[in-house]
Amino acid sequence: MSIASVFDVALVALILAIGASTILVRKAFAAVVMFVVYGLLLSIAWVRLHAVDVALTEAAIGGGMTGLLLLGAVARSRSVNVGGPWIGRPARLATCALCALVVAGLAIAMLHPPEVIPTLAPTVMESLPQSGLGNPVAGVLFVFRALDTLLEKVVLLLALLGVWSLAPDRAWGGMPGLHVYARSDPTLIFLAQLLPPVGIVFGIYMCWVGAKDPGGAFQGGTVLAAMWLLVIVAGLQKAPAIGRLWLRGLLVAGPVLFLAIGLAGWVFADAFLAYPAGYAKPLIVAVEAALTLSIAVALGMLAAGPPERAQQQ
Amino acid sequence: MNAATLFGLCGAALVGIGLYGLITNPEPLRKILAFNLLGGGVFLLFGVIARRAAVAGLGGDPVPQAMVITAIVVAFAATAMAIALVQRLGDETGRASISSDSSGTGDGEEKS
Amino acid sequence: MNSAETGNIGEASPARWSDVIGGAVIRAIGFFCFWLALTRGDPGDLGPGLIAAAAATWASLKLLPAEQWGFRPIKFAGFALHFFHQSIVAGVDVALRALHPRLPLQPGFVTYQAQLPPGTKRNTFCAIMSLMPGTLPCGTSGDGSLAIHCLDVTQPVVEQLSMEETLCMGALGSAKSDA
Amino acid sequence: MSLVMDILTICAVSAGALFFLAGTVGLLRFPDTLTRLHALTKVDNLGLGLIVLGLLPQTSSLLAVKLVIVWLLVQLSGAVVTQLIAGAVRQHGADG
Repeated sequence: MSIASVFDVALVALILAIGASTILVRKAFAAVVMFVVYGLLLSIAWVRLHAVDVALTEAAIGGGMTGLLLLGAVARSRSVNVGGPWIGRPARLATCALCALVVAGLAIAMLHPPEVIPTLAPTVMESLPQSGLGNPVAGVLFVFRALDTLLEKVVLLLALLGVWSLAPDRAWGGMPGLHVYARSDPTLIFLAQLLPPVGIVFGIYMCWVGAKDPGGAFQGGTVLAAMWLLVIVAGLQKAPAIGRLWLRGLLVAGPVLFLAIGLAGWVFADAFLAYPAGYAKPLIVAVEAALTLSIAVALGMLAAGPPERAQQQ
Repeated sequence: MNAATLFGLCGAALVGIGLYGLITNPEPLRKILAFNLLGGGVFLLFGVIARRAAVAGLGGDPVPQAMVITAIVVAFAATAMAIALVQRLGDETGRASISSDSSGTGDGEEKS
Repeated sequence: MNSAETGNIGEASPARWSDVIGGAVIRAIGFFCFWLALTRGDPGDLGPGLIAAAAATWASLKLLPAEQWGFRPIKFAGFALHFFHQSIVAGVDVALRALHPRLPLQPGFVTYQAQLPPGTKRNTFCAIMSLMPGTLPCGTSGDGSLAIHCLDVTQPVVEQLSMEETLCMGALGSAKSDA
Repeated sequence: MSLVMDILTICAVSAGALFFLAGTVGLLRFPDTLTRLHALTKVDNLGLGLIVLGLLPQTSSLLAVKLVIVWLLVQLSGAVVTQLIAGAVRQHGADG
């Protein structure tokens, strides 16, 4: 057994142990911490599967941002955490059997891959040079399956609309809570003063490099959102009221630009979301830049949660 | 057994673990957590499929990889929405779990 | 930019206007170098690097307005060397305690009256302290003194802290006048 | 020359790994949260520093800068996070 396979076996064992403890541990807070660790371990598994783009996304969104959301939820619901009754033993055994069946089915499917493995990779590599991009995943996201990517951003905005709609009527247009994190600690302020500029450079780098190497608008936007949240949580800046025009403008800027370029494709190229020959890369970079800002704001506001206080003035 | 198959089995097991948590734990927050765990397993299966479809010069088929990136983002959006719903439910009913004795939110409101 | 204008703004702001510009330029150069390291100096990547450095400098100035740090490069280099030496001593010390069969620990709190005023400089000092041997700042007490957790309270912790603070103040150029 | 560099790399990375091991032993053996934080900050930072130092001769100069930046960022996060945790423990006790 080579060192790499020893590492893989250890990694898988660790992922399964942490995943199981996420389910079994009693305290919700501990479960969320386990989940963040699970996300980070999973991103190492993605690197081992040679999918570095996915690894970055998993670490940033799956572990980091989802973990932040869940931690906030645990902190908010701590007072009403009653811990209802678990289901009885027969039902639990039946569930176990059901889960074992599902696992067995999936495992059989994994152990017996088809004779001829279907792949679109050669087709992607054939057409990629036309777009001027170097990263095949970015090529799929912005050229071959651009509609998916556009709709994904719309889903993000819809989720944000949904979260905002759950605010009580009196708080509509007001500021998100975030008070569960609020603690005026000099150490936190120190970090919030030093780290965000570095994070900004790194976020822009992630977005820019996505065209040729692993990275992209989403990973870069997540870094920017994290920096923004850090500044807000440290109390150096207030969370913006959701009624602010600039906020809403930034939120829709990315999808609107994407949509506009897509519609222009009907005029200048031959189809919706088609790029005119020779202009694909600059257009994609422009879309990615706008999307990075929109994603950063959307993620930040999603993590901040529904508005809780009415806007002052 | 090669590395891809190993991670494939890991993904399958994670789906099972997540499904178990989703069914057995009555707390909505823990259900959301279990659902995300299950999702991580499904994504890993996609990664294995992508890895097996690798061609020369690439580590894997970029199409499933791009789909997983989209899926992670959509899962995040759904999680954010679900957490907001659970919190509103908690604010309205004063309870943070869906136990078998309460049939709906109206029921909970009367008690609290 | 004429001199009258600079004079006016200089009076209003905490630091002199030329210092602010100088500080901003130094920070911008630093952020641009960070970009160069990330992109490995590829000429095609310079354009976005300028944007990134500008954005980072703007955020940096907004979050941490230029103070009079009176940064002294030679003393700072000396302090950095001292810091490396101390962190090795710290690591070895804690590692030996961890691996020692009898686990020789005398943990406890020590109160330390810092000379540095609350603010960025004191926070920098606390961050450095948390990487130094046996000391871990745990926040501020009611009277403004620092509560410091030590692995071994029998050691002369307060004397050592005071020495470190003097060195730190020298390196960061914190004269007594702005205390 | 490259042999000297390789020996330096091997020594530094092994020493770094050893310090990580000691830090983990400390994390498991030390009696309470605050003492465990000591094991994390001091020993693991030194371990990472030694590993970075060991890798420097094996890389190009710009990659070396990247490695040093990674180490500095970990130092910063280590210093800040331990202080935050320690402050929280002092205020609310280990359960909070």
